[in-house]
Amino acid sequence: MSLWEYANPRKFLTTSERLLPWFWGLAGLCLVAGLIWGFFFTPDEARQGATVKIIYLHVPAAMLAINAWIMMLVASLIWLVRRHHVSALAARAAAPIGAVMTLIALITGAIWGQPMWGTWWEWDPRLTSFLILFLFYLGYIALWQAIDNPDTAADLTSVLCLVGTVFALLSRYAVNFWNQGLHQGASLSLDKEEHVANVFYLPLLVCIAGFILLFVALVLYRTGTEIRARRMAALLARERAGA
Amino acid sequence: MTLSVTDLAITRGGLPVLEGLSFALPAGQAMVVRGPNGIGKTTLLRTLAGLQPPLRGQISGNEDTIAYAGHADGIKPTLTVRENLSFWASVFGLKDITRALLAYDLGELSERAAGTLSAGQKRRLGLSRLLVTGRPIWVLDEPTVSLDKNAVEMFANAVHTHLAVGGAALIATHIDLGLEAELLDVTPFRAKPAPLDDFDGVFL
Amino acid sequence: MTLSVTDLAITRGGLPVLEGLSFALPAGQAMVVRGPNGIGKTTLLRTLAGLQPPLRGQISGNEDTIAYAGHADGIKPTLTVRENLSFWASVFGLKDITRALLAYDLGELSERAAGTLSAGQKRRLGLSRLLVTGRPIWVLDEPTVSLDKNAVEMFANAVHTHLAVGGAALIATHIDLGLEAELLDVTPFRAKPAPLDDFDGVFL
Amino acid sequence: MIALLLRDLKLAFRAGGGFGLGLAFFLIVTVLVPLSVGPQTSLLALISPGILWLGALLANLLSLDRLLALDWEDGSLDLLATAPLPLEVALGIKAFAHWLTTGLPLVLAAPVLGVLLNLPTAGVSWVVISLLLGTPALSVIGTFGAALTVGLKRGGLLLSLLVLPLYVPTLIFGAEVSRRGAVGMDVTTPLLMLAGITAAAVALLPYASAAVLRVNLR
Amino acid sequence: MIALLLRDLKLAFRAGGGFGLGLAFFLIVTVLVPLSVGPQTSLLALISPGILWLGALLANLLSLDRLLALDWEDGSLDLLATAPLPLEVALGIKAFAHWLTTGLPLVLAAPVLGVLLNLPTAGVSWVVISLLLGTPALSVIGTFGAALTVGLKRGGLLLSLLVLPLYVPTLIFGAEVSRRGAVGMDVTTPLLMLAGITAAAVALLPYASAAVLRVNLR
Amino acid sequence: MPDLGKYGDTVLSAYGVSIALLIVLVGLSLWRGRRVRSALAEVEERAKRNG
Ligand code: HEM
Ligand SMILES: Nc1ncnc2c1ncn2[C@@H]1O[C@H](COP(=O)(O)OP(=O)(O)OP(=O)(O)O)[C@@H](O)[C@H]1O
Ligand SMILES: Nc1ncnc2c1ncn2[C@@H]1O[C@H](COP(=O)(O)OP(=O)(O)OP(=O)(O)O)[C@@H](O)[C@H]1O
Ligand SMILES: [Mg+2]
Ligand SMILES: [Mg+2]
Repeated sequence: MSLWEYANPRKFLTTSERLLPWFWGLAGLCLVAGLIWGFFFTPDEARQGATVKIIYLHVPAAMLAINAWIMMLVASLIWLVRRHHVSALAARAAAPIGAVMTLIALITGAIWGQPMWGTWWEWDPRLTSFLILFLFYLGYIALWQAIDNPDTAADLTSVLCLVGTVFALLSRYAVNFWNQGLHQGASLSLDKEEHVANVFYLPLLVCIAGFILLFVALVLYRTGTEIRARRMAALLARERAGA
Repeated sequence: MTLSVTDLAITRGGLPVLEGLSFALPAGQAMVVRGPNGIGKTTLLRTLAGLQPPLRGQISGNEDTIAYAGHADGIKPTLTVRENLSFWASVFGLKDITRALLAYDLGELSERAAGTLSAGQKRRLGLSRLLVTGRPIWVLDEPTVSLDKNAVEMFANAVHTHLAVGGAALIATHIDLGLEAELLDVTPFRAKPAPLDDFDGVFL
Repeated sequence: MTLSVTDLAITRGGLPVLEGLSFALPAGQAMVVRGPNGIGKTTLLRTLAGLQPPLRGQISGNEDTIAYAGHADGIKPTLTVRENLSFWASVFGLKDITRALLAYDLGELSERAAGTLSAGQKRRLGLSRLLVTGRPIWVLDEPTVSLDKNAVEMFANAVHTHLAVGGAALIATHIDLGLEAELLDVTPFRAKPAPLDDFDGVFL
Repeated sequence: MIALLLRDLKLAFRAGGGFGLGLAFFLIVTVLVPLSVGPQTSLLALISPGILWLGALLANLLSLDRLLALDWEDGSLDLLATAPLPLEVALGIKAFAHWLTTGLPLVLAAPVLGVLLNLPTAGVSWVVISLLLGTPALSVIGTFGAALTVGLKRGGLLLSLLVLPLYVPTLIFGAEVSRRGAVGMDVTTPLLMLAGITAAAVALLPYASAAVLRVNLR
Repeated sequence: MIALLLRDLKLAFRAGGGFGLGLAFFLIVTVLVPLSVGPQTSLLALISPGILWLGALLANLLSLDRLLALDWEDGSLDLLATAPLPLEVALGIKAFAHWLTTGLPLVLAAPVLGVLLNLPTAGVSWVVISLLLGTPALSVIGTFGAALTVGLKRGGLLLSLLVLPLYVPTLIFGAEVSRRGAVGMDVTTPLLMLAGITAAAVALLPYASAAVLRVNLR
Repeated sequence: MPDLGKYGDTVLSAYGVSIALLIVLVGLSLWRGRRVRSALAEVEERAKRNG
């Protein structure tokens, strides 16, 4: 049996219907467990005090913000090469999730920056490139919404995703050149594995798992919604043609 | 140089409009496409011209042989008639536009800005573009809209000359052009909607 | 409530197109405006609706009495049929749109976004707008374009009802609507170009 | 009247209505400024009130293109002009709807974007107040510009040229209020001027807009 | 090929072609900046290289609306797509014509407007050089954005939202060159990057533009 | 409730905003999913009836 079978909308719907309760449940479980663990049962860090607890939201969100875009890129490529509608719709379904994740990473980062760096916002390369990533998400979503014909929209947004990825990488590099910032240094103490004590590390892993599971559940569910909306549009168009 | 089409199916706005269409248009022949409003004539012609891919089926003999003329004429209002025509001539690698000007009696108008032409004159300019393409197969969508009697005759003459030198023409129209042409009524090829539960892979 | 016009002259794009036109349209009557393409029918109707001033002459009885419907229908594609109609109803201070929906058989379509309607359905929606204006004089420019037989009948019925309750209608059209209406052929009123040496103050 | 307002709001919110695009443009311009003038926070703090005003103004400007042109293209303007609603009122309402869907969101977003530009905390409230007072004038003036250019094909750039000079007084006093507010100086005079300009523009310009629109409808 | 270029140039220069509007917009934005951030010459001198880049970029952006939309509306694009000229080449030429009529005038005007903004004399040549190197990329990227949105009604604001993030790398390196040049620092790296981006964009993006335009023509 | 020290506001607002955003995202997805599902059922029904 080939993996491409799930590119059939009906097959996708039935399979995702079966899987979704598991993903919702596990995501909820991991998120609740990880966040409660992190919030209530971890000590304060020596230098950062209680603010270290923000890490359980900030890092998973930041990871997903990037990975959601990568997933959209892969899905777009599949659509362009193999013309499986489900994959185009999955890219469409993932974009708002990625945008919200970016927003969460930006907001928690900004809130964290206030006590740590003494400023809400700093034109640090990583922060700046995240803001630019957010703009790419906005443009991508807006283009999907602006075009009536679903196949045209899928083609155009896929190419935009491709070209956008190249330019996002370029921007990342350019921004790095433009300003050497604070973020790296500030996070270094947690970056190196020996410095990240297990007390912080394990709940972080649980939270990351929770965010990933939530992302998968949302993508599956929202792709289902997009498939139904597409099917409905096709039926309505048929009705119109018949009338 | 025969344009031939086998078992063609075409879509518009995501829905199939025509299917199972086969025909051949040999050199020296004209063919008139007929059918009620909204059946898919424009879509068919655009597919043949290569502007959109067919859903199924083969088209052969349409590569770099087709000159397409649709509802819009691609005329720039601020350029003169001569400038408009020379531009298209050089895009197609030709130079001489006098034959085109003559065929549609545009000589008098040649220095007028195209924006000041009446609708019928504009249309004549749009049709004269076909003569500077040097392409053998003309694919025309309602070419005589807003033309008066006289101009329709100029058009019929131009088509005749074109056929006589081994060209071909495929014309979608509702009116009688006074050409001897094969008739292609596309009404019987209206696409039947797929069965409702056929919901696999595509959403058509 | 009589619309009357005396010695009217109208311009389009800076040139006079019709002149010396006089007529009266009493309540309960329909009048059909005829004439070849480009003679100035659209211009005449827009002048009567108050969208442009006449060059010379008087128009009386056209203040707040005219409902105008031109080539474009003013339909918003993202609003539903009902929303479109209710909007125009409340602009004209009315509430009830059921009569309008009924008259053009729009009941089934009332929750569809207007952008998804076919050309004929859109036109029906545009015409139904007249019924929610409450205005006595309808001024219509080619109202039946892209309507099929059935819909043309709906339109004729709507006009009949409107005339029966004391309304009036002025309709520019090229086809036969099956209405008993006075005929106004504007061809004889084509504006004669001013003598070339008449170059005083104005450039007409 | 209320029907026209509701319709314009609905159209802005429905898919393709462009609501939010102005906001996104404002965000982008704000991001581009540090990218072009450099990331020094002290410098940014100095210019942030002015840049916020300029960004809001440009975002406003770019949304004018849709204000009347779509209604013109589908014939709605013809019908509105022959409806019992006076054209002056209709244009006033359309300007108000434009402000609600473009100006107001910009005002609300300004504090957030201020964070990006290191706007001093003391300045935030004055930026918001000045934008709140000034953006209605921008919408009304913009409606006038849109009415002037409504019949032109793709007249967007020309519209900008016509409207931007008209925006100058509003910009000067608005930016002045924000800048003075940010450094704790007295803002009474520019604030009064700003309010005066807005009041006058809102009261008078719809007449001019209606007049030029009538000409364009002929 | 040359015919298409000549046609586009002619169209830009004839009445209503919009030549000069971009320049005027550039001028106005440059004038508005001192009005909004205040007239201190030292501050203006600091930000002037960046502001010139930003202004050029916005002026470029606003002129994109006409780049393909008019040809789309009158059917020229359909005919060009079926002509022997490959669509990639045609779009490359259109981008070049856009640069000649919009980008190049901006480059030439920049020194003059630099005076208005107290641009240090040392910076002038670097601003000009960086604009000369960078604006072709802006035109090519803009053509891609225009091809993406060509079928949309009044898509100007959406076009901005799509194109501006793509402009970011060009803007960063371009502004960096100007800024470093103005204070006499070494500009080699950003200059090379800028040239590289432009070269890559000019070489590759027309393919993407042609691909999306073909989709839009279906 | 753990003692957050002087960073109480910081941490709580970060958690508050993030969780609120997640809830909004999930809520909107579910809401639209339900609506589309029922609308499709209706259309599908109608299509079957009309053949
Ligand atoms: C708006 C501001 C901020 C943004 C946009 C941001 C963005 C990011 C991104 C993109 C990552 C990488 C995630 C990954 O791929 O693994 C990250 C990780 C991280 N951030 Fe932030 N950040 C911000 C502010 C802060 C602040 C103020 C701190 C703390 C002082 C902080 C601490 C961390 C830590 C500890 C990590 C994980 C370790 C690492 O991967 O470097 N961030 N952030
Ligand atoms: N953009 C679109 N989106 C969806 N459907 C469309 C679109 N354009 C046209 N259609 C539909 O596709 C069908 C075929 O249209 P087409 O223009 O090919 O018809 P036609 O035979 O040329 O009609 P006519 O005689 O009126 O020119 C029509 O039913 C029409 O409603
Ligand atoms: N914008 C314009 N500028 C200059 N002349 C115009 C313009 N629009 C129309 N005309 C000219 O004005 C004259 C009258 O046009 P009008 O639209 O009133 O004609 P009509 O009788 O309605 O024609 P039809 O039967 O085609 O609808 C025509 O000769 C036309 O060429
Ligand atoms: Mg057709
Ligand atoms: Mg007419």
